[in-house]
Amino acid sequence: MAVQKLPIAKAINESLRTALDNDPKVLVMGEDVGKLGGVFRVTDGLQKDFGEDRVIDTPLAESGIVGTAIGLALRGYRPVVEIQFDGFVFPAYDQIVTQLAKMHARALGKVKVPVVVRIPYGGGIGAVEHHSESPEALFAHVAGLKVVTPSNSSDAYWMLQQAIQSDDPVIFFEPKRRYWDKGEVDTDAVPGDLHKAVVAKEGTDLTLVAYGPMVKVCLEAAAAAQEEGKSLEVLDLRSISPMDFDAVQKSVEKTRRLVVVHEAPVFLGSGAELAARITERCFYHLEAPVLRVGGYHAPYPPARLEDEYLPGLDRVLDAVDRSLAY
Amino acid sequence: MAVQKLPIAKAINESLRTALDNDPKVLVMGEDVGKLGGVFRVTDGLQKDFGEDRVIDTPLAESGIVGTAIGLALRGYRPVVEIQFDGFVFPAYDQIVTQLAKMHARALGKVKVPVVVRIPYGGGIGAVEHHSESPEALFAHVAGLKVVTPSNSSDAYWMLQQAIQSDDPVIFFEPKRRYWDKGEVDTDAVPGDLHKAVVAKEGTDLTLVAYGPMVKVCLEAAAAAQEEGKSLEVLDLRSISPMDFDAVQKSVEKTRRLVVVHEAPVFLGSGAELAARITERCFYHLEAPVLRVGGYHAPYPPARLEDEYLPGLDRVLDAVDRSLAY
Amino acid sequence: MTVDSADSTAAAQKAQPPRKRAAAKKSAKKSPGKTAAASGTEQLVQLLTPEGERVKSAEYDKYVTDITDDALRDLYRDMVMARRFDAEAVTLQRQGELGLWPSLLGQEAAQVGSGRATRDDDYVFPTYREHGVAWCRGVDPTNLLGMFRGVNNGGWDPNTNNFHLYTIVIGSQTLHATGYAMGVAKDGADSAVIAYFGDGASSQGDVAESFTFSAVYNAPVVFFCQNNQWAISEPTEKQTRVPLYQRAQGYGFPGVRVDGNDVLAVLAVTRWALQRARDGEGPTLVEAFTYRMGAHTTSDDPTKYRADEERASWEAKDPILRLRTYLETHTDTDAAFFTDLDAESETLGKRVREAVRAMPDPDRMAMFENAYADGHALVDEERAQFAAYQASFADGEV
Amino acid sequence: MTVDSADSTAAAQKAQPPRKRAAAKKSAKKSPGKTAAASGTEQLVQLLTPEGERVKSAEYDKYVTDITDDALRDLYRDMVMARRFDAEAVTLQRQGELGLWPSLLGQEAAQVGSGRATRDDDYVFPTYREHGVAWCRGVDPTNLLGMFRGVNNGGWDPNTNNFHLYTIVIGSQTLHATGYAMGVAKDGADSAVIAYFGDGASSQGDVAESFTFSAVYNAPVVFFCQNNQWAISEPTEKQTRVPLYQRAQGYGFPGVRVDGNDVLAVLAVTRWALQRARDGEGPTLVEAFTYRMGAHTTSDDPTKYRADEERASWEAKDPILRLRTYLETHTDTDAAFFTDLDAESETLGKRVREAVRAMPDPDRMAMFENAYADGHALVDEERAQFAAYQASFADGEV
Ligand SMILES: Cc1ncc(C[n+]2csc(CCOP(=O)(O)OP(=O)(O)O)c2C)c(N)n1
Ligand SMILES: Cc1ncc(C[n+]2csc(CCOP(=O)(O)OP(=O)(O)O)c2C)c(N)n1
Ligand SMILES: [Mg+2]
Ligand SMILES: [Mg+2]
Repeated sequence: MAVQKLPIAKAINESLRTALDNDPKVLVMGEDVGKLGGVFRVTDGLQKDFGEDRVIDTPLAESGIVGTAIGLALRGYRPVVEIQFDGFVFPAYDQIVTQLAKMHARALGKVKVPVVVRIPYGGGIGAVEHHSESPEALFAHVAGLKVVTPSNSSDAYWMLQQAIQSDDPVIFFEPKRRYWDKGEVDTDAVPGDLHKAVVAKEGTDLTLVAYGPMVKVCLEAAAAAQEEGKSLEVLDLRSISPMDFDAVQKSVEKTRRLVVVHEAPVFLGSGAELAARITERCFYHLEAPVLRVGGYHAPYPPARLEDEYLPGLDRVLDAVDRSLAY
Repeated sequence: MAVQKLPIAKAINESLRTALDNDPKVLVMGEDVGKLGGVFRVTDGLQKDFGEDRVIDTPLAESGIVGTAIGLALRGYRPVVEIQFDGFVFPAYDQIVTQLAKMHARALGKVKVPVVVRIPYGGGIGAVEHHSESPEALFAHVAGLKVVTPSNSSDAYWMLQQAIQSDDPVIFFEPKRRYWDKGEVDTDAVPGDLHKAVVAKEGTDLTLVAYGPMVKVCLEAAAAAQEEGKSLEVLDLRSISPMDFDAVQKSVEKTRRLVVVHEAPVFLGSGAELAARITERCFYHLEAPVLRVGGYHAPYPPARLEDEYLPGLDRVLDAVDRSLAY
Repeated sequence: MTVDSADSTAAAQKAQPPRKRAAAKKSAKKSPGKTAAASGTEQLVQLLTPEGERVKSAEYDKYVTDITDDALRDLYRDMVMARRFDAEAVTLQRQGELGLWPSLLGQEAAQVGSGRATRDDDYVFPTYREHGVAWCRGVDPTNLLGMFRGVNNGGWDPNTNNFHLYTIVIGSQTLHATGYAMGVAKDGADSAVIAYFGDGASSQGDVAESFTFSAVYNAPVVFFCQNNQWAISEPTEKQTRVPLYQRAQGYGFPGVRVDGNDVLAVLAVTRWALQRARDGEGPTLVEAFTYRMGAHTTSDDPTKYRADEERASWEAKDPILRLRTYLETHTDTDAAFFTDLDAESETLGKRVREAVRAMPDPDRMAMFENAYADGHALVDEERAQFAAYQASFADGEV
Repeated sequence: MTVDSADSTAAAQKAQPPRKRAAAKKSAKKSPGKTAAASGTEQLVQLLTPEGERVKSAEYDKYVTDITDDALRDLYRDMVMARRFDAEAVTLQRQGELGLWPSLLGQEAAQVGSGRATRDDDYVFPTYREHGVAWCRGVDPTNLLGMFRGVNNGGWDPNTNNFHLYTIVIGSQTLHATGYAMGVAKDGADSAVIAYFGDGASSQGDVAESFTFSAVYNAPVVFFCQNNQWAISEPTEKQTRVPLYQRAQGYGFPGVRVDGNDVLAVLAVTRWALQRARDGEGPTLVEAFTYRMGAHTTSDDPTKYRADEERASWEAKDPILRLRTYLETHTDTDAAFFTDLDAESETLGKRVREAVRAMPDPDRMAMFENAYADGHALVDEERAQFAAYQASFADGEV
């Protein structure tokens, strides 16, 4: 099919389909992933085409889902697990942190647990509690896991391919509010490194780093700034563990200013690590402290307030201005 | 009794005893806390004196322990829950993050859930897997929780008193390898603010920030540096959420250099937040980037390697030298 | 009709080591297939047939001797009001006034029967679908709408009606209920606690742990499982291969399956279970066998995963219809009662509609409130920054 | 002796709604007290009495017809070797060679009986105390010591002997076993999986979820619960008020309690359960009723929480003693067998002792290895920094 224009959700669907096609050991598991095709229809049609043995509706128990996926991986399978919403991954947190993340090391490398945990995450969809969170830092802090998140259809397709092929457990965060954003996917392309950031837009005055749902916001901010004569470089981080500090450093050495944007709360969010590390690497280059734009230190608010809570164009530009004012 | 010299474990025991004495609503719950008095004997004798109704041996199920503690809190009790070791808190993570942390906000303030979760944490005791971890950042990132950790007997006694009196859920990390370190406890004292850092040693050339088990290491480092003519200020952070940025800022404005030390992995550890925030606040004061000394991004190693993994005197001094070299 | 909660099916499952059980023969390896879990033909406590006939129960009749025809009409009214309120909420969601609504359609008897079994001093821990229970507890229905409108995450004071907030993380409230019940026991109070959960929730580890804790501490709690046959798109067979009420036995307390569309039977069984709790006899599991007649929520499209005929077959068992038939056939309820009730329920619908439309958006500063009871320096800092940022717009600076 | 896993006790727990059950009378509110959970007087599968007498079992004898006197001596040898190894490890811990040791003392029959019931192609998921099972699987005992010495977190290749690593987080391996078994079923293999866990572990949500998953997918897994009466300081009553084997029923599969100190009965029951799994009949719960004769681990002091008499009473039921009595009384096992075995076990002890003392500390760089299978940039960076830092000492720079 080569190049197609697909929404992110459909790109993920295609990616799962390709993986199921290519490797009989790949399994898709989760609540409602089968007959329903997932609450976001991301797994639509897969059970029909690959059967109940490979696209598995599970009992309603996230620890069980991840725990049995680990067992299946030990048996040689490559389970791709879906957690229905960000806020429902926590019952599985113990299995992820104490088992999935550590089993390869515990076995001195003798076993592999190639489990992918797909998590639709982030806000902006007007949902009720627990359906809009961004818990990526809680996984990235944990050694043994890899954490990635695409921001567009091509990455959604390819990064998922790479995550499934990885012999490490990968937490795959999907920007749910962008599920219906369309983009080109070239299924014959040679993908880049799963864990490298990419420059989404070049610029000279300041670097904006974002990932997942916030890349779009930052691109919009860059466009708006352009009109005011400010040239912002936008980096799509793509991988949160490992983080591509080299790419950010390179950009910051050029622009000398860095603003990090994510939906997750600022306090101990991934922006903290970027700020700390880049400040260390670029201490003599920075004209301004690394500024961070993100969620507040309060439970995710009810839907009618989420626009205030989530970083938007204005808050990003405000931080840009503050940085440029140094 | 006023002033007594007590090991930290005993100070906590005394603090629990005082709380149980003063408030009939205080309960102590956990695995083996009753008849055995806890695997570290921290709750020794409490069940004997206060009965099985108030010092409760629970089933072996951490989610159940925290979940029922929430229910007891809703009924008006003030449960102080023990998690046996750091690595075993994760089965309770869902209850802590999605319920305990959010219930007060969810209820628009109409209910309170004053649960204290005591967790012996950190390494250095030669233990097997899961018994030596420092997961504090995984709690501090979550709004709705408060996270504190004492480094000495007096704080152990008083901070626990304050945690139990707090109407918010408090995660109380106990530096298990310091349990037997003795210090003075004045049970008639007026304690300071639970969430303020304290200067453990004054100095002028560089600020070391640490908490829990690492305070001792930093004090030793400061003493060693002193001999080389370097004057290090040591701050005991005490509270990880909220963090006393003001105190750190004040110290850094004086010393112009900051090194943060913790056992937890550096990547997305509390040092990242301190580095980010203090750099922002003290951008024009800092002579060197904030440096961090902590665990590596690998599962906690087997006991025979933990001395290599954990920050010790040498690694702290190395970072101090690197900072001073800027 | 009799009940035997540890019934013949349980007996049939006894381990019979050397012989192979028909129910678990080789073919089962691939797919256990349709099991007893959802058959609904289990021994079921029923006092009112789908056809509206009263059946006798030696065990349970005594729990409803006080239920006069008037009381039956009250139960009927509760169910009608709950359904009307629910329908209004569905409409309001379609009109964009609510972001989401989980309909209780079909579960009115399970909710009203159990809700009316509770005493004022009992405490209720609902999931997110217990609008009918809320009604019985006296919670103003409009309060339930705030969270689905997105103006708050829980809009009532749980202690006003001893009705806890809705809990969305599946199963977690069963532990809160158990802990609360442990507290009730500690206090020496003779009240009880009831925890609602679904068939899907039965798979969550938290629910199992709540069974363990409640049994070990003999906590005065009733676990009320509304088995509405579906967890979003998954039928009960994806959660269990035996009827759910049997789960309790292995934890050392009784489980009973009641016809969840029979308000009288639900009332009787729940009263019995709550009284056990109050009498110090510990936990009970009640499985109300019912059916979710609507979509999982307004976001859901059940045609993707279930046949229309299934729903149709349950319409014949409609909880409201069967009581109406009984009232019309066996009592002197006149037509005016029904028309008056229609009018009353319309008034409720109108009131709810108006209340929702009048519901203001929360003040933006509200997102910083109540994160902590005793305050938190970072929240204070962020609140101040946010206020200053907002003020900058007001000042026309940007 | 007969077995009836859904036995009379289960029957006695049937819900009898209107009557109050003696077992749950008011006084129970305060403390459920000593329940049936730990009484051990439940109907128990037993083939060999504590006095060393063989008893007949219509159901289970057929599973051990191949067990000749030679085979019995092999089982005896396994138990003696396991105990000797275990004792050596306890000594090594006292001598500071190990950081910790969880002794299996008293549980030899439960472990050897079940371990010997497995086939090579079966897969075993242990907790942290299954040294006897490891022995039966052919794992070199010295490999088990690495993690307790602190040189690694798991020192063997699980796939060499189909014996997974020890798991310390209580209960989590039951889900791995279930998933593995789901994979076995997918592969169409006719092997089985066995998951070990303790009485304490039975309270963990993960164990309940593994029951649910295995039942729903009819996974070929045997849940083998060694009820050794204690979870550190907590007696089984703190985990359940009914015998643990009954837990299975409510999930739709059989549970059996076997005398865990009777190696023959354990062998028979586990063979039966594994065969069920291989035959596509799904999961089984086996509760091996046994006793932890030593401390929880070498860090533990059981005098704090249990009476000496309890331990003493279990000494009479020693699993090794009873088979020895049987061998001496009912077979032509000569004294040389026992003395030779003593010598052999001493040789094992010596070998283990020497191997441990010779076990090198890991290279410090090892802590960066195997964190990831495919590498991780941050690990690479930290490894390089650490190496440079270490080199700075070697260079005498500091
Ligand atoms: C821990 C968790 N996982 C997943 C979900 C998403 N979810 C919401 S409702 C639901 C199904 C619940 O089914 P059941 O317990 O039968 O209750 P019902 O909706 O039928 O009343 C699911 C999977 C959730 N809310 N919480
Ligand atoms: C999740 C978790 N919580 C607590 C512990 C600490 N712990 C280790 S062993 C143990 C008791 C286990 O009892 P049981 O399951 O009966 O096994 P046994 O030790 O008797 O073999 C406890 C509480 C743990 N390892 N994991
Ligand atoms: Mg349901
Ligand atoms: Mg035990």
